[in-house]
Amino acid sequence: MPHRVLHFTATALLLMATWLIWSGHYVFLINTYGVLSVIAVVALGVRLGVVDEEGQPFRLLPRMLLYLPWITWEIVKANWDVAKAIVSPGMPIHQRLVRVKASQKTDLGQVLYANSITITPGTVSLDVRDNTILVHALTQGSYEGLLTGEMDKKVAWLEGEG
Amino acid sequence: MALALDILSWIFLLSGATFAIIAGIGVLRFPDVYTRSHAAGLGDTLATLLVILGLLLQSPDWMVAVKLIMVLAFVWFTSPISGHALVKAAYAHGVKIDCEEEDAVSH
Amino acid sequence: MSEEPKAPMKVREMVVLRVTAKMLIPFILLYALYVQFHGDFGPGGGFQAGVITAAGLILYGLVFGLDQLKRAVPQRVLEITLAIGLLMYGGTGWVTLLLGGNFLEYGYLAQHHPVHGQHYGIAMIEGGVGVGVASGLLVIYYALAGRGRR
Amino acid sequence: MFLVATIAVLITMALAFVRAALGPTVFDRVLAVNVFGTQTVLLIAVAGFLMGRPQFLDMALTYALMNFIGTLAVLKFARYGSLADDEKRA
Repeated sequence: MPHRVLHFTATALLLMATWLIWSGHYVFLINTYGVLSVIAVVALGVRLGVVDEEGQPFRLLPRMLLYLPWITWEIVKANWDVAKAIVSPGMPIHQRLVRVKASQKTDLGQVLYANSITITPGTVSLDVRDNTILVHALTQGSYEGLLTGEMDKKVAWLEGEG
Repeated sequence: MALALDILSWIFLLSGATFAIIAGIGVLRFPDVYTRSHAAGLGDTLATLLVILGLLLQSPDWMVAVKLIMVLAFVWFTSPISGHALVKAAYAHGVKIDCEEEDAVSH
Repeated sequence: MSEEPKAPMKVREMVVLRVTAKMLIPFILLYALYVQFHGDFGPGGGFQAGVITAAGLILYGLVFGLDQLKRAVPQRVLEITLAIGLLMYGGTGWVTLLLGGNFLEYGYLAQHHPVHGQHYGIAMIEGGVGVGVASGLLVIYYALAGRGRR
Repeated sequence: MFLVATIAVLITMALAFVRAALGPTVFDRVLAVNVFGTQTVLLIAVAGFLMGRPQFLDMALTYALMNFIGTLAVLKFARYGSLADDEKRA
Protein backbone atom coordinates (compact mmCIF):
# COMPACT_ATOMS: atom_id res chain seq x y z
CA MET A 1 0.00 0.00 0.00
CA PRO A 2 2.69 2.62 0.86
CA HIS A 3 4.32 1.67 -2.43
CA ARG A 4 1.22 2.76 -4.31
CA VAL A 5 0.91 6.01 -2.38
CA LEU A 6 4.54 6.74 -3.17
CA HIS A 7 3.82 6.13 -6.83
CA PHE A 8 0.80 8.45 -6.79
CA THR A 9 2.91 11.17 -5.20
CA ALA A 10 5.67 10.75 -7.75
CA THR A 11 3.12 10.93 -10.56
CA ALA A 12 1.62 14.08 -9.06
CA LEU A 13 5.08 15.66 -8.84
CA LEU A 14 5.81 14.74 -12.46
CA LEU A 15 2.52 16.25 -13.59
CA MET A 16 3.13 19.39 -11.52
CA ALA A 17 6.56 19.81 -13.09
CA THR A 18 4.97 19.40 -16.53
CA TRP A 19 2.38 22.03 -15.65
CA LEU A 20 5.03 24.50 -14.49
CA ILE A 21 7.12 24.01 -17.63
CA TRP A 22 4.07 24.40 -19.88
CA SER A 23 2.39 27.27 -18.10
CA GLY A 24 4.99 30.05 -18.09
CA HIS A 25 2.66 32.24 -15.99
CA TYR A 26 3.89 32.08 -12.42
CA VAL A 27 1.21 33.92 -10.48
CA PHE A 28 -0.54 32.61 -7.39
CA LEU A 29 -3.90 32.00 -9.10
CA ILE A 30 -2.50 29.97 -11.99
CA ASN A 31 -0.26 27.92 -9.66
CA THR A 32 -3.29 27.16 -7.49
CA TYR A 33 -5.19 26.03 -10.58
CA GLY A 34 -2.16 23.87 -11.36
CA VAL A 35 -2.18 22.12 -7.99
CA LEU A 36 -5.94 21.54 -8.19
CA SER A 37 -5.62 20.24 -11.76
CA VAL A 38 -2.86 17.81 -10.82
CA ILE A 39 -4.93 16.48 -7.91
CA ALA A 40 -7.96 16.08 -10.18
CA VAL A 41 -5.94 14.31 -12.88
CA VAL A 42 -4.28 11.90 -10.43
CA ALA A 43 -7.67 11.13 -8.85
CA LEU A 44 -9.29 10.45 -12.21
CA GLY A 45 -6.21 8.54 -13.37
CA VAL A 46 -6.37 6.26 -10.34
CA ARG A 47 -10.06 5.72 -10.95
CA LEU A 48 -9.35 4.83 -14.58
CA GLY A 49 -6.51 2.56 -13.47
CA VAL A 50 -3.84 4.27 -15.56
CA VAL A 51 -1.64 5.40 -12.66
CA ASP A 52 0.64 2.48 -11.86
CA GLU A 53 4.15 1.15 -12.39
CA GLU A 54 3.36 0.31 -16.01
CA GLY A 55 1.88 3.69 -16.84
CA GLN A 56 4.63 5.80 -15.28
CA PRO A 57 7.80 3.70 -15.17
CA PHE A 58 9.95 6.08 -13.14
CA ARG A 59 12.66 3.49 -12.57
CA LEU A 60 13.50 3.55 -16.29
CA LEU A 61 14.27 7.27 -16.29
CA PRO A 62 18.07 7.19 -15.75
CA ARG A 63 18.65 4.54 -18.41
CA MET A 64 16.13 6.23 -20.70
CA LEU A 65 18.39 9.30 -20.79
CA LEU A 66 21.16 7.11 -22.21
CA TYR A 67 18.80 5.19 -24.49
CA LEU A 68 17.24 8.23 -26.17
CA PRO A 69 20.39 9.51 -27.93
CA TRP A 70 21.11 5.98 -29.17
CA ILE A 71 17.62 5.44 -30.59
CA THR A 72 17.65 8.92 -32.13
CA TRP A 73 20.83 8.10 -34.00
CA GLU A 74 19.32 4.77 -35.10
CA ILE A 75 16.28 6.65 -36.39
CA VAL A 76 18.44 9.07 -38.37
CA LYS A 77 20.40 6.19 -39.95
CA ALA A 78 17.23 4.25 -40.76
CA ASN A 79 15.65 7.36 -42.28
CA TRP A 80 18.63 7.76 -44.56
CA ASP A 81 18.26 4.15 -45.76
CA VAL A 82 14.55 4.46 -46.48
CA ALA A 83 14.96 7.85 -48.16
CA LYS A 84 17.55 6.31 -50.46
CA ALA A 85 15.15 3.47 -51.27
CA ILE A 86 12.37 5.95 -52.10
CA VAL A 87 14.37 8.17 -54.44
CA SER A 88 16.38 5.51 -56.28
CA PRO A 89 14.77 4.87 -59.65
CA GLY A 90 14.83 1.07 -59.28
CA MET A 91 13.18 1.21 -55.82
CA PRO A 92 15.45 -1.43 -54.24
CA ILE A 93 13.02 -2.76 -51.68
CA HIS A 94 13.03 -6.31 -50.44
CA GLN A 95 10.08 -6.98 -48.18
CA ARG A 96 10.37 -9.54 -45.41
CA LEU A 97 8.00 -10.63 -42.72
CA VAL A 98 9.89 -12.09 -39.80
CA ARG A 99 9.06 -13.09 -36.23
CA VAL A 100 11.81 -12.09 -33.80
CA LYS A 101 12.32 -12.79 -30.13
CA ALA A 102 11.50 -10.10 -27.55
CA SER A 103 13.63 -11.03 -24.57
CA GLN A 104 12.20 -8.32 -22.29
CA LYS A 105 10.47 -9.69 -19.22
CA THR A 106 7.51 -7.33 -18.84
CA ASP A 107 4.78 -6.13 -21.18
CA LEU A 108 6.20 -2.64 -20.80
CA GLY A 109 9.63 -3.73 -22.01
CA GLN A 110 8.17 -5.53 -25.00
CA VAL A 111 6.05 -2.52 -25.87
CA LEU A 112 9.14 -0.30 -25.73
CA TYR A 113 10.92 -2.74 -28.03
CA ALA A 114 7.96 -2.89 -30.45
CA ASN A 115 7.74 0.90 -30.54
CA SER A 116 11.49 1.22 -31.04
CA ILE A 117 11.16 -1.13 -34.01
CA THR A 118 8.25 0.84 -35.46
CA ILE A 119 9.75 4.30 -34.98
CA THR A 120 12.86 3.37 -36.97
CA PRO A 121 11.64 3.53 -40.57
CA GLY A 122 12.39 0.38 -42.51
CA THR A 123 10.98 -1.90 -39.83
CA VAL A 124 7.47 -1.88 -38.43
CA SER A 125 6.06 -4.19 -35.78
CA LEU A 126 2.89 -5.95 -36.81
CA ASP A 127 2.02 -8.04 -33.81
CA VAL A 128 3.26 -8.55 -30.26
CA ARG A 129 2.52 -11.88 -28.57
CA ASP A 130 4.10 -14.77 -26.66
CA ASN A 131 7.44 -12.95 -26.20
CA THR A 132 7.84 -12.55 -29.95
CA ILE A 133 7.25 -9.64 -32.30
CA LEU A 134 6.17 -9.99 -35.93
CA VAL A 135 8.12 -7.43 -37.95
CA HIS A 136 7.76 -6.20 -41.50
CA ALA A 137 11.12 -5.09 -42.93
CA LEU A 138 11.39 -2.92 -46.02
CA THR A 139 14.96 -3.33 -47.22
CA GLN A 140 17.69 -5.92 -46.97
CA GLY A 141 19.65 -3.55 -44.72
CA SER A 142 16.84 -3.02 -42.23
CA TYR A 143 16.19 -6.79 -42.17
CA GLU A 144 19.80 -7.60 -41.36
CA GLY A 145 19.98 -4.83 -38.77
CA LEU A 146 16.95 -6.32 -37.06
CA LEU A 147 18.40 -9.84 -36.97
CA THR A 148 21.54 -8.72 -35.12
CA GLY A 149 19.29 -8.31 -32.05
CA GLU A 150 21.19 -5.23 -30.94
CA MET A 151 18.03 -3.24 -30.29
CA ASP A 152 16.51 -6.17 -28.38
CA LYS A 153 19.53 -6.22 -26.06
CA LYS A 154 19.47 -2.44 -25.63
CA VAL A 155 15.79 -2.42 -24.64
CA ALA A 156 16.33 -5.39 -22.29
CA TRP A 157 19.11 -3.37 -20.68
CA LEU A 158 16.83 -0.33 -20.51
CA GLU A 159 14.17 -2.40 -18.80
CA GLY A 160 16.70 -3.60 -16.23
CA GLU A 161 15.84 -6.21 -13.60
CA GLY A 162 12.08 -6.19 -14.07
CA MET B 1 27.09 34.29 -34.27
CA ALA B 2 23.52 35.16 -35.16
CA LEU B 3 24.34 34.57 -38.80
CA ALA B 4 25.79 31.14 -38.04
CA LEU B 5 22.61 30.23 -36.14
CA ASP B 6 20.50 31.44 -39.04
CA ILE B 7 22.47 29.35 -41.50
CA LEU B 8 22.21 26.26 -39.28
CA SER B 9 18.49 26.87 -38.90
CA TRP B 10 18.21 27.20 -42.69
CA ILE B 11 19.99 23.88 -43.18
CA PHE B 12 17.70 22.11 -40.70
CA LEU B 13 14.53 23.57 -42.18
CA LEU B 14 15.52 22.83 -45.77
CA SER B 15 16.63 19.25 -45.08
CA GLY B 16 13.46 18.72 -43.03
CA ALA B 17 11.41 20.02 -45.93
CA THR B 18 13.28 17.73 -48.32
CA PHE B 19 12.65 14.68 -46.14
CA ALA B 20 8.97 15.61 -45.84
CA ILE B 21 8.64 15.68 -49.63
CA ILE B 22 10.56 12.40 -49.94
CA ALA B 23 8.13 10.88 -47.44
CA GLY B 24 5.23 12.17 -49.53
CA ILE B 25 6.74 10.65 -52.67
CA GLY B 26 7.23 7.36 -50.83
CA VAL B 27 3.62 7.29 -49.66
CA LEU B 28 2.59 7.82 -53.26
CA ARG B 29 5.10 5.52 -54.92
CA PHE B 30 5.34 2.40 -52.75
CA PRO B 31 3.23 -0.59 -53.77
CA ASP B 32 1.16 -1.48 -50.67
CA VAL B 33 0.06 -0.26 -47.26
CA TYR B 34 2.93 -1.95 -45.37
CA THR B 35 5.68 -0.38 -47.46
CA ARG B 36 3.87 2.96 -47.41
CA SER B 37 3.84 2.90 -43.61
CA HIS B 38 7.66 3.01 -43.69
CA ALA B 39 7.53 6.12 -45.86
CA ALA B 40 4.99 7.67 -43.49
CA GLY B 41 7.42 6.98 -40.64
CA LEU B 42 9.98 9.02 -42.51
CA GLY B 43 7.74 12.08 -42.43
CA ASP B 44 6.83 11.53 -38.78
CA THR B 45 10.37 11.11 -37.48
CA LEU B 46 13.22 12.78 -39.34
CA ALA B 47 11.22 15.47 -41.17
CA THR B 48 9.54 16.51 -37.92
CA LEU B 49 12.84 16.41 -36.01
CA LEU B 50 14.66 18.59 -38.53
CA VAL B 51 11.88 21.13 -38.95
CA ILE B 52 11.45 21.44 -35.18
CA LEU B 53 15.22 21.77 -34.70
CA GLY B 54 15.26 24.52 -37.32
CA LEU B 55 12.46 26.34 -35.51
CA LEU B 56 14.14 25.80 -32.13
CA LEU B 57 17.13 27.84 -33.25
CA GLN B 58 14.76 30.68 -34.13
CA SER B 59 12.61 30.58 -31.00
CA PRO B 60 12.34 33.99 -29.31
CA ASP B 61 12.15 32.71 -25.72
CA TRP B 62 12.40 29.49 -23.74
CA MET B 63 8.61 29.03 -23.50
CA VAL B 64 8.42 28.62 -27.25
CA ALA B 65 11.39 26.23 -27.17
CA VAL B 66 9.70 24.08 -24.50
CA LYS B 67 6.51 23.90 -26.54
CA LEU B 68 8.40 22.96 -29.69
CA ILE B 69 10.10 20.14 -27.80
CA MET B 70 6.70 19.04 -26.46
CA VAL B 71 5.28 18.89 -29.99
CA LEU B 72 8.29 16.84 -31.12
CA ALA B 73 8.03 14.52 -28.10
CA PHE B 74 4.32 14.00 -28.69
CA VAL B 75 4.70 13.26 -32.39
CA TRP B 76 7.59 10.85 -31.73
CA PHE B 77 5.67 9.13 -28.96
CA THR B 78 2.44 8.66 -30.91
CA SER B 79 3.84 7.99 -34.38
CA PRO B 80 4.89 4.37 -33.67
CA ILE B 81 1.59 3.69 -31.91
CA SER B 82 -0.62 4.77 -34.79
CA GLY B 83 1.81 3.13 -37.26
CA HIS B 84 1.65 -0.15 -35.36
CA ALA B 85 -2.13 0.03 -34.99
CA LEU B 86 -2.47 0.73 -38.71
CA VAL B 87 -0.40 -2.17 -40.06
CA LYS B 88 -1.79 -4.49 -37.40
CA ALA B 89 -5.35 -3.65 -38.42
CA ALA B 90 -4.47 -4.04 -42.12
CA TYR B 91 -2.80 -7.42 -41.44
CA ALA B 92 -5.66 -8.68 -39.33
CA HIS B 93 -8.08 -7.52 -42.00
CA GLY B 94 -6.24 -9.67 -44.54
CA VAL B 95 -4.43 -7.11 -46.68
CA LYS B 96 -1.84 -9.21 -48.54
CA ILE B 97 1.90 -8.93 -47.91
CA ASP B 98 4.19 -9.59 -50.85
CA CYS B 99 6.36 -12.17 -49.05
CA GLU B 100 6.31 -15.22 -46.75
CA GLU B 101 6.52 -15.15 -42.97
CA GLU B 102 9.77 -16.50 -41.58
CA ASP B 103 10.79 -17.37 -38.07
CA ALA B 104 13.93 -15.97 -36.50
CA VAL B 105 13.07 -16.90 -32.92
CA SER B 106 14.70 -20.32 -32.96
CA HIS B 107 18.15 -19.05 -33.90
CA MET C 1 4.55 -8.47 -5.04
CA SER C 2 0.86 -9.31 -4.71
CA GLU C 3 0.40 -5.58 -4.07
CA GLU C 4 1.39 -4.90 -7.67
CA PRO C 5 -1.61 -3.08 -9.18
CA LYS C 6 -3.22 -4.95 -12.01
CA ALA C 7 -4.25 -3.47 -15.34
CA PRO C 8 -7.97 -2.69 -15.25
CA MET C 9 -8.66 -5.29 -17.90
CA LYS C 10 -6.22 -7.66 -19.49
CA VAL C 11 -6.35 -6.44 -23.05
CA ARG C 12 -3.65 -8.92 -24.07
CA GLU C 13 -4.10 -8.53 -27.78
CA MET C 14 -3.61 -4.76 -27.73
CA VAL C 15 -0.60 -4.64 -25.46
CA VAL C 16 1.06 -1.72 -27.29
CA LEU C 17 -2.07 0.41 -27.12
CA ARG C 18 -2.78 -0.51 -23.51
CA VAL C 19 0.64 0.42 -22.15
CA THR C 20 1.06 3.61 -24.19
CA ALA C 21 -2.49 4.81 -23.49
CA LYS C 22 -1.76 4.50 -19.77
CA MET C 23 1.26 6.72 -20.22
CA LEU C 24 -0.53 9.31 -22.35
CA ILE C 25 -3.92 9.75 -20.69
CA PRO C 26 -2.81 11.65 -17.54
CA PHE C 27 -0.87 14.11 -19.68
CA ILE C 28 -3.79 14.60 -22.08
CA LEU C 29 -6.13 15.35 -19.17
CA LEU C 30 -3.59 17.73 -17.62
CA TYR C 31 -3.15 19.46 -20.96
CA ALA C 32 -6.92 19.92 -21.17
CA LEU C 33 -6.93 21.63 -17.77
CA TYR C 34 -3.95 23.76 -18.81
CA VAL C 35 -5.89 24.95 -21.86
CA GLN C 36 -8.91 25.59 -19.63
CA PHE C 37 -7.03 27.84 -17.23
CA HIS C 38 -4.85 29.66 -19.74
CA GLY C 39 -7.71 30.86 -21.90
CA ASP C 40 -6.82 34.48 -21.03
CA PHE C 41 -3.26 34.18 -22.31
CA GLY C 42 -3.36 32.28 -25.56
CA PRO C 43 -5.58 30.38 -27.92
CA GLY C 44 -7.62 28.20 -25.64
CA GLY C 45 -10.52 28.23 -23.30
CA GLY C 46 -13.49 26.19 -22.30
CA PHE C 47 -14.47 24.70 -25.61
CA GLN C 48 -11.04 23.34 -26.53
CA ALA C 49 -10.50 22.13 -22.98
CA GLY C 50 -13.79 20.23 -23.10
CA VAL C 51 -12.89 18.67 -26.43
CA ILE C 52 -9.44 17.57 -25.22
CA THR C 53 -10.87 16.09 -22.01
CA ALA C 54 -13.43 14.16 -24.01
CA ALA C 55 -10.71 13.06 -26.47
CA GLY C 56 -8.54 11.71 -23.65
CA LEU C 57 -11.43 9.71 -22.20
CA ILE C 58 -12.50 8.51 -25.66
CA LEU C 59 -8.94 7.24 -26.16
CA TYR C 60 -9.42 5.28 -22.93
CA GLY C 61 -12.73 3.96 -24.24
CA LEU C 62 -11.18 2.94 -27.56
CA VAL C 63 -8.37 1.02 -25.89
CA PHE C 64 -10.00 -0.48 -22.79
CA GLY C 65 -13.53 -0.82 -24.12
CA LEU C 66 -16.68 1.21 -23.66
CA ASP C 67 -17.86 -0.80 -20.65
CA GLN C 68 -14.67 -0.11 -18.73
CA LEU C 69 -14.99 3.63 -19.42
CA LYS C 70 -18.65 3.61 -18.41
CA ARG C 71 -17.71 1.94 -15.13
CA ALA C 72 -15.21 4.71 -14.32
CA VAL C 73 -17.33 7.59 -15.69
CA PRO C 74 -20.98 6.53 -15.55
CA GLN C 75 -23.50 8.07 -17.89
CA ARG C 76 -25.59 9.26 -14.90
CA VAL C 77 -22.66 11.39 -13.72
CA LEU C 78 -22.20 12.88 -17.17
CA GLU C 79 -25.87 13.85 -17.40
CA ILE C 80 -25.49 15.68 -14.09
CA THR C 81 -22.20 17.42 -15.05
CA LEU C 82 -23.75 18.41 -18.38
CA ALA C 83 -26.53 20.14 -16.45
CA ILE C 84 -24.01 21.72 -14.07
CA GLY C 85 -22.07 23.11 -17.04
CA LEU C 86 -25.19 24.68 -18.48
CA LEU C 87 -26.20 26.03 -15.06
CA MET C 88 -22.78 27.61 -14.56
CA TYR C 89 -23.15 29.37 -17.89
CA GLY C 90 -26.75 30.42 -17.52
CA GLY C 91 -26.48 31.00 -13.79
CA THR C 92 -23.70 33.56 -14.22
CA GLY C 93 -25.92 35.43 -16.64
CA TRP C 94 -28.85 35.44 -14.23
CA VAL C 95 -26.69 36.53 -11.31
CA THR C 96 -25.53 39.58 -13.27
CA LEU C 97 -29.18 40.31 -14.11
CA LEU C 98 -30.11 40.10 -10.43
CA LEU C 99 -27.22 42.40 -9.53
CA GLY C 100 -28.69 45.03 -11.83
CA GLY C 101 -26.69 44.55 -15.03
CA ASN C 102 -27.47 43.01 -18.38
CA PHE C 103 -27.34 39.28 -19.05
CA LEU C 104 -23.66 38.26 -18.73
CA GLU C 105 -22.53 41.81 -17.96
CA TYR C 106 -19.61 40.60 -15.86
CA GLY C 107 -18.70 43.97 -14.37
CA TYR C 108 -21.58 43.67 -11.91
CA LEU C 109 -20.15 40.50 -10.29
CA ALA C 110 -17.77 42.60 -8.17
CA GLN C 111 -19.44 45.93 -7.53
CA HIS C 112 -16.31 47.90 -6.70
CA HIS C 113 -13.89 46.25 -9.16
CA PRO C 114 -15.54 45.77 -12.55
CA VAL C 115 -12.30 44.29 -13.91
CA HIS C 116 -12.29 41.64 -11.17
CA GLY C 117 -15.90 40.99 -11.97
CA GLN C 118 -14.98 40.36 -15.58
CA HIS C 119 -12.32 37.85 -14.48
CA TYR C 120 -14.77 35.93 -12.26
CA GLY C 121 -17.43 36.02 -14.95
CA ILE C 122 -15.17 34.76 -17.71
CA ALA C 123 -13.72 32.04 -15.45
CA MET C 124 -17.25 30.85 -14.58
CA ILE C 125 -18.41 30.92 -18.19
CA GLU C 126 -15.31 29.10 -19.46
CA GLY C 127 -15.63 26.55 -16.68
CA GLY C 128 -19.25 25.97 -17.58
CA VAL C 129 -18.44 25.62 -21.25
CA GLY C 130 -15.57 23.22 -20.51
CA VAL C 131 -17.61 20.95 -18.25
CA GLY C 132 -20.60 21.13 -20.58
CA VAL C 133 -18.69 20.36 -23.77
CA ALA C 134 -16.70 17.50 -22.20
CA SER C 135 -19.84 15.87 -20.78
CA GLY C 136 -21.84 16.50 -23.94
CA LEU C 137 -19.24 14.96 -26.22
CA LEU C 138 -18.84 11.93 -23.96
CA VAL C 139 -22.59 11.38 -23.85
CA ILE C 140 -22.61 11.51 -27.66
CA TYR C 141 -19.71 9.03 -27.75
CA TYR C 142 -21.55 6.68 -25.40
CA ALA C 143 -24.66 6.87 -27.55
CA LEU C 144 -22.81 6.38 -30.86
CA ALA C 145 -20.27 3.78 -29.72
CA GLY C 146 -22.98 1.48 -28.47
CA ARG C 147 -24.25 1.06 -32.03
CA GLY C 148 -22.27 -0.96 -34.54
CA ARG C 149 -22.20 -0.98 -38.30
CA ARG C 150 -23.61 -4.48 -38.31
CA MET D 1 13.07 30.52 -45.04
CA PHE D 2 9.88 29.67 -43.17
CA LEU D 3 8.11 30.20 -46.47
CA VAL D 4 10.21 27.50 -48.18
CA ALA D 5 9.40 25.05 -45.39
CA THR D 6 5.70 25.96 -45.61
CA ILE D 7 5.64 25.29 -49.34
CA ALA D 8 7.43 21.94 -48.90
CA VAL D 9 4.94 20.91 -46.24
CA LEU D 10 2.07 21.90 -48.53
CA ILE D 11 3.55 19.81 -51.36
CA THR D 12 3.78 16.80 -49.01
CA MET D 13 0.17 17.36 -47.98
CA ALA D 14 -0.83 17.37 -51.65
CA LEU D 15 1.02 14.09 -52.24
CA ALA D 16 -0.65 12.52 -49.20
CA PHE D 17 -3.99 13.81 -50.43
CA VAL D 18 -3.51 12.07 -53.79
CA ARG D 19 -2.78 8.82 -51.94
CA ALA D 20 -5.89 9.31 -49.80
CA ALA D 21 -7.96 9.75 -52.95
CA LEU D 22 -6.41 6.75 -54.73
CA GLY D 23 -6.75 4.32 -51.83
CA PRO D 24 -7.11 1.47 -52.70
CA THR D 25 -7.86 0.04 -49.22
CA VAL D 26 -9.28 1.96 -46.31
CA PHE D 27 -5.96 1.51 -44.51
CA ASP D 28 -4.10 3.35 -47.27
CA ARG D 29 -6.50 6.22 -46.84
CA VAL D 30 -6.09 6.28 -43.07
CA LEU D 31 -2.31 6.23 -43.52
CA ALA D 32 -2.47 9.12 -45.98
CA VAL D 33 -4.71 11.12 -43.67
CA ASN D 34 -2.30 10.45 -40.81
CA VAL D 35 0.62 11.76 -42.87
CA PHE D 36 -1.53 14.74 -43.84
CA GLY D 37 -2.20 15.36 -40.16
CA THR D 38 1.47 15.26 -39.15
CA GLN D 39 2.28 17.70 -41.92
CA THR D 40 -0.54 19.94 -40.69
CA VAL D 41 1.09 20.00 -37.26
CA LEU D 42 4.36 21.10 -38.88
CA LEU D 43 2.45 23.61 -40.98
CA ILE D 44 0.83 25.19 -37.92
CA ALA D 45 4.20 25.36 -36.15
CA VAL D 46 6.00 26.90 -39.13
CA ALA D 47 3.12 29.24 -39.94
CA GLY D 48 3.20 30.47 -36.35
CA PHE D 49 6.81 31.53 -36.86
CA LEU D 50 6.05 32.91 -40.32
CA MET D 51 3.40 35.21 -38.85
CA GLY D 52 5.42 35.95 -35.74
CA ARG D 53 2.89 34.34 -33.42
CA PRO D 54 4.47 31.26 -31.82
CA GLN D 55 1.39 30.85 -29.56
CA PHE D 56 0.14 28.71 -32.44
CA LEU D 57 2.20 25.90 -30.90
CA ASP D 58 -0.56 25.11 -28.42
CA MET D 59 -2.82 24.54 -31.40
CA ALA D 60 -0.18 22.37 -33.09
CA LEU D 61 -0.07 20.15 -29.99
CA THR D 62 -3.87 19.97 -29.86
CA TYR D 63 -3.97 19.08 -33.53
CA ALA D 64 -1.36 16.34 -33.07
CA LEU D 65 -3.52 14.91 -30.28
CA MET D 66 -6.66 14.96 -32.40
CA ASN D 67 -4.80 13.41 -35.34
CA PHE D 68 -3.62 10.54 -33.14
CA ILE D 69 -6.95 9.77 -31.50
CA GLY D 70 -8.82 10.25 -34.79
CA THR D 71 -6.54 7.74 -36.51
CA LEU D 72 -7.09 5.16 -33.77
CA ALA D 73 -10.85 5.71 -33.83
CA VAL D 74 -11.13 5.31 -37.60
CA LEU D 75 -8.92 2.20 -37.48
CA LYS D 76 -11.06 0.70 -34.75
CA PHE D 77 -14.21 1.39 -36.72
CA ALA D 78 -12.71 0.05 -39.96
CA ARG D 79 -11.60 -3.13 -38.17
CA TYR D 80 -14.58 -3.93 -35.94
CA GLY D 81 -17.41 -1.81 -37.29
CA SER D 82 -17.90 -0.34 -33.83
CA LEU D 83 -16.21 2.03 -31.45
CA ALA D 84 -17.19 0.11 -28.35
CA ASP D 85 -16.18 -3.54 -28.56
CA ASP D 86 -12.82 -4.72 -27.44
CA GLU D 87 -10.94 -7.32 -29.44
CA LYS D 88 -12.24 -10.38 -27.64
CA ARG D 89 -15.89 -9.82 -28.43
CA ALA D 90 -15.51 -8.60 -31.99
